[in-house]
Amino acid sequence: MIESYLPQASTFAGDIDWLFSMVFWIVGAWFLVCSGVFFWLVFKFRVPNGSQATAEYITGEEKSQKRWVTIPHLLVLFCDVFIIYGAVKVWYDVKQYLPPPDQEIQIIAQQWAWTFVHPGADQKFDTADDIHTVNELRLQEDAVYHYHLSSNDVMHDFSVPVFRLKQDAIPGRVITGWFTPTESGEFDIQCAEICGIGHGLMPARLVVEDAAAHTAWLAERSPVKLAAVTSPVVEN
Amino acid sequence: MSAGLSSGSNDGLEPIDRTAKRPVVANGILGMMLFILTEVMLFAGLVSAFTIAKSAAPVWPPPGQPRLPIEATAFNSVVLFASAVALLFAHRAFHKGDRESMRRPMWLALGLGSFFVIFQGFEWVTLLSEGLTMTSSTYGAFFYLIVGIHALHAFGAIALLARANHRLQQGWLTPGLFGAAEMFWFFVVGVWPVIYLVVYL
Amino acid sequence: MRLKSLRLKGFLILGLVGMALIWPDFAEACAVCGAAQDEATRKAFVGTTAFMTFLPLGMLFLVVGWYIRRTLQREEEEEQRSER
Amino acid sequence: MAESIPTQPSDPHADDHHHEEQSFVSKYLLSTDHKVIGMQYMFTGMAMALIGGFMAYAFRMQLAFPGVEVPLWGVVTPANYTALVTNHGAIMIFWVAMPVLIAAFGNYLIPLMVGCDDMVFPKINRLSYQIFLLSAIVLISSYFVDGGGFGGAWTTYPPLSAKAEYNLTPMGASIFIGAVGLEFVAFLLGGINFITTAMNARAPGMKLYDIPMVIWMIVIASILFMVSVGPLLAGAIMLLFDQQLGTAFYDPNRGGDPVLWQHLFWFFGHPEVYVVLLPAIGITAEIITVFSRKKLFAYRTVLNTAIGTGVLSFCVWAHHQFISGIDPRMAHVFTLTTLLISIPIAEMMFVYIATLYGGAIRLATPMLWALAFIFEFLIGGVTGIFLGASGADIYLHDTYFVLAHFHYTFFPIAIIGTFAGVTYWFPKMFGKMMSDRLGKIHFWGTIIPFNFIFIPLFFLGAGGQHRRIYDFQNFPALAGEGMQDLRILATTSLLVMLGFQLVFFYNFITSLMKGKAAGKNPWKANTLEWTAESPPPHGNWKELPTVYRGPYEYSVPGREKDYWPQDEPN
Repeated sequence: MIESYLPQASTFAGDIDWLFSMVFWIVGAWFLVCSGVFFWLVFKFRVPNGSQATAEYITGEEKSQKRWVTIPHLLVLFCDVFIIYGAVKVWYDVKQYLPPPDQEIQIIAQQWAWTFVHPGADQKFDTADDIHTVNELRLQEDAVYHYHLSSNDVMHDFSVPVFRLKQDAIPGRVITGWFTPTESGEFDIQCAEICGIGHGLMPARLVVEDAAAHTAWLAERSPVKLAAVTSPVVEN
Repeated sequence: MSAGLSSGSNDGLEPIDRTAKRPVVANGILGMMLFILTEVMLFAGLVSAFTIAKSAAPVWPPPGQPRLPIEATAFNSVVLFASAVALLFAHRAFHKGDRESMRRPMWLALGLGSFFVIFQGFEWVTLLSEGLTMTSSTYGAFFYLIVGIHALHAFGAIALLARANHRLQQGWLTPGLFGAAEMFWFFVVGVWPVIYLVVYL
Repeated sequence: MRLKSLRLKGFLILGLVGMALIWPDFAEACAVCGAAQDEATRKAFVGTTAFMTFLPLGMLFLVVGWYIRRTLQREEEEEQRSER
Repeated sequence: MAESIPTQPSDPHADDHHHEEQSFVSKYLLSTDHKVIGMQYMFTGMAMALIGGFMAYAFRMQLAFPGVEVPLWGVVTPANYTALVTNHGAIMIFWVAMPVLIAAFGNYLIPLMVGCDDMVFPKINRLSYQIFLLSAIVLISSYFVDGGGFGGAWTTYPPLSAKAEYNLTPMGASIFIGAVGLEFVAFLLGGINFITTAMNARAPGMKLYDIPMVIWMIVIASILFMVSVGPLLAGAIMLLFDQQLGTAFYDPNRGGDPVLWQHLFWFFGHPEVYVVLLPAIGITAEIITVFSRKKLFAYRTVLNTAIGTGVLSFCVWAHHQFISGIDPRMAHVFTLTTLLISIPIAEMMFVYIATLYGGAIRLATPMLWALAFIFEFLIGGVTGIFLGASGADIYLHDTYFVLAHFHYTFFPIAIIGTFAGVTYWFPKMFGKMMSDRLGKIHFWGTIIPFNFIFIPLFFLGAGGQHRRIYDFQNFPALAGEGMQDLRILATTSLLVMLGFQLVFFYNFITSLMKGKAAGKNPWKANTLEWTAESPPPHGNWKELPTVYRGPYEYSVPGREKDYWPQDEPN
C-alpha cells in the first residue's frame, strides 16, 4: 500500500509495508463483511415509518443464537494472532535487534534544527575530526548505520518516511537504533513530535549517495577543511 | 411525593420498609469507597513517579541533602496507628449502639490524628531550615509533594471526623457519615506505611 | 460477570500470553538497551507499569466484584421471599 | 464529601426538594435538580463544541490555503496554529465529549431510567457542574493572557509544557493544566454520583440485569474514569509545580524524567477513550432496540464485553509510547493486549448488528444517527488495528493516519452519539417533537461531509504527513499538488459540514417553539423515563414506579402491543 506513495529506501521499509498490507487485507475483509451484513439487514428489515409491522422476538441468550456472535468473535481472535505475530516480528527487527554497524552517526535535535555528526576518519565521536552538518544528513547507500539520537531541549521525533523509521528524541537520553539506506536520492526528514511553535519549520534533507560519492563528501568536509567552513552548530 | 417511595438521599437509617431496594451499602459509604479508589490511584501514581525518579539517580538520596528523620517519623507513625486503633474502638461501640462509650475513643482518635499532622509540620520546618526544599533536588520535591498531599488528606479526614464527632455530641450521628469518615481516616492511615517505606526508608 | 464466557476468554488470553513467552528471542534479547543506569530506570518503568495496571484491576475485582455478588445474592433472596 | 451527608435524619430532603415557586436563579442556575444540571452540561458542551469547531475551521483553512487570511480569524501564525490544534483537541475531548455524553446524559437519564426522583448527592452534583463551568471559563481565559493559549498539544508533553522558555506561553500552559485539573475534579464528583445513584437508588424491583444498557455503560465509564484519573492528577500537580515553583520533576538536567509524564498521562489517556466510547455505545443500544422493535441481542454478552473492554483498557496504554524510547520488549506485551481489545469491541458491534436481524426497522432521525454510529465506528475500529500493531506503528505513529483514525472513533462517539441522544430524548427533555425532515437533512449533511473530511486524511497519513505541522510547503515530499488537493477537499467538506449544523440549530429552536406536543411516550419505548411526563417535573413522578422486567421486551409474542414498559405489571 504505502510503497505506492513513497519509495522504500531502507532494508526494513519493505517489511513494514508488508505488515501494513497484511493488516489492510485482513481488516478490510472484515470491514466489508461486517458492513455488508449491516446494510443488508437494514434494507431487508426496513419498514415505513408509520407501519404496524412487528419484529421477531429473539433474546440472543440461547446458545444456538449466540453462535452468530461467538463464531465471528473467535475468527477475529484467529486473525489477531496473525497480526500480532507479524507486528512483533517486524518490531523486533526494527527496534530491538541491532545488526553490527558499518557506520555510526549522532543525531542531535533542538528547537528547531537537526544536527548530524559523522565521526570522521577515526570513527570516534567527540574528536577534532567530527563532521557536523545542520539540517542535512548525508548517508552512504547499503551501509548499516547505527544512530545515537538525543535532544538538547524538548522532545522531538526523528522521522524518515522513506525509511519507515521513527524514533522520539528525549532530552537526557541517548537512544540507539539502526537503519540501512538502500536507495540513493534526496528525501524528507520530518520532526514528528510537537516541539514548540517552530515544529512545522524543522525540515531536514536526507541525501543518500553511493559509496564513492559519500567518501568524496566526507573527505571534502574533513577536519582540515573544517576549520574553514566551520559548520554553524547552534549552541543552545 | 410519598416518603416511602422516595429514592435517594437516604442513608439507610429510616425505619421505612425498603427491603425491595435496601442498598448493599449506604450511599455515603459507597460514595466514599469510590472516592478512595481514586485516591489510591493518586498515591499509586505518586509512588510510581518517585520510584522512577529514584531509579534514575546514580546515588539516592542525593549527596549534600539532609536525611529524613526516620526515627522521629517512626514514632509519629505509631501515633497515627494508635489513632486508628482508637477509631476501631469507636466503631465497635457505634455498632453496638453504645454512643456513650464511643465518645472517648472518638476524641482520642481526633487528638492523635491532629498530633500526627502537627508533628509532621514541625518536621517540615526543621528540614526546610536544614536546606531540603522543593527546588533543591527531586528528592526534596518528591518528599514535600507526597507527604504534603498525604497531609492534605489527613486534614480532610480530620475535618470529616470532627464533623462526625460534632454530630455525635448533638446526638444524631448517622451510619452514613460515620462510615464515610472512618473509611477516609483508615485510608489515610493505611496509605501512610506505604509512603513511609517508599519515601523515608 | 458470567464466569462461563469469562473462562473461555481467560483461556484464549492465556494461550496468547503463552505464545508470546515461547518467542524467547523477542522476549529476552534487547540489543538497544543501554547502560547500567538505564537498566535500572527501565526496570522501574516496567515495574511501575505492571503496578499501575494491576492495582486498579485488583481493587475493582475486590470491591466491585464483592458489591455485585452481594447485590445479586440479595436479589435472589428477594425473589425467594416473593415466591413464598 | 461533606455534602453527601443528609443534614437531618428525619428529613433527608430538607434542602433540595422544595416544590414551591422558585426564582429564575434558584431554578436554573443554582438548581440541584438532575434534569436542570444535565441541561446545563449539555448546553455548555454544545457551546464548547461550537468553539472547538471554529478552531478546526481556522486551522483547516490554514492547511488548505497556507498563509491566507482566514475570515473571522486573520492570518494563522505558527503560534496560533499550535494553540488552535491543542485547544481543539482538549476542548473536544474534555469539554464536549465528556460533559455531553457522560455528564449531560448521565445526569438526565440515570434518575429517570432507574426510577428515582433525583441523584443521591444533589448538592455534590450541583458543585460538579459549577466546577466544570469554572474550568471551561478558565480554559478560554488562557487565550487572553500574556503569551496566549498553550500550544504544546493536548498531551502536554514536558519539557515543552514545563518550561516557559520552550513553549513561550508562560501563563497559558499553567492555565491549561489548571483547567484540565478542575474539569477532572468536576467529573470525579459527578462519577461518584452516577455510580451511587445507579446502584443504590434503583426503583423497587429493578434488578441488576434490568438496568438499561446506557446506564450500565455510563456507570462502567465512570468507574473507569475514577480509577484511571488519579495518576494523571498526580502528574498534573507535578507539572504545575514544575511550571510555577521551579521544581524539576520532568527536567532531565536536574534529575527528573520527561518520559514519566507520558507514563502517567497515558495511564489515564487510554481508558479515557473508553470512558467516552461506552456511553455512546449505550445510547446506540437504546435507540436501535426501540426503532427496530427488537430485544437487545444477548444483554449479558453486551455487559460482559463492556466489562472486558474496561479491564483491557488498563492494559493497553503504553501503545501510545511505542516510539518514545520505552523498553522495546514492552511493546510486544502492549501489541498483544491492544489487539486483544479488538475482541470485546468487535463482539459488541456483532451484537448490535445481530440485534437488527428480524427487526421492523423504522429509519427515523435518531435511528439514522445510531446506525451511522455503528458504521462509522466500525471504520474507526478497524483502522485502529494498524496502529496497535507495533511494527506498523513505527511508520504510522503521529501521522495523519492516526489523526483520521481517532476522528473516526471520536466523531461517532462525541458528535454522532450526541445527536443520536439529543434527537431521541428531545421529546422527553422539552415535551416537543423535532422535525424529522429537517433532522434527516441535517443527518445527511453531516455524515457525508464527515467522511470526505477524514478519508483524505488516511491517504495523507499513509503518504507520510505528520501531525501538528502548520504548513506542509516546507516539506518537498508533502507539498505536491495531489496532496494539497486532498487537504483542500478535507477543508471544503469541513465547511459544508459546519454549515449544515445551522439546520440543526434551526430545527432545535423551531421545534422548541412550535413543535408538535410529544406526549409521554412518542417512540413507544419501554424504559422508565417514558412513563414520566414530558418534560418531567421536579421529582420526576408523582409516585415512583415499580419495575417488573428488563428494558428491552419489544415484540413479545402473544401481546397486543409490541412493547412492554418496565413498570407495567403485565
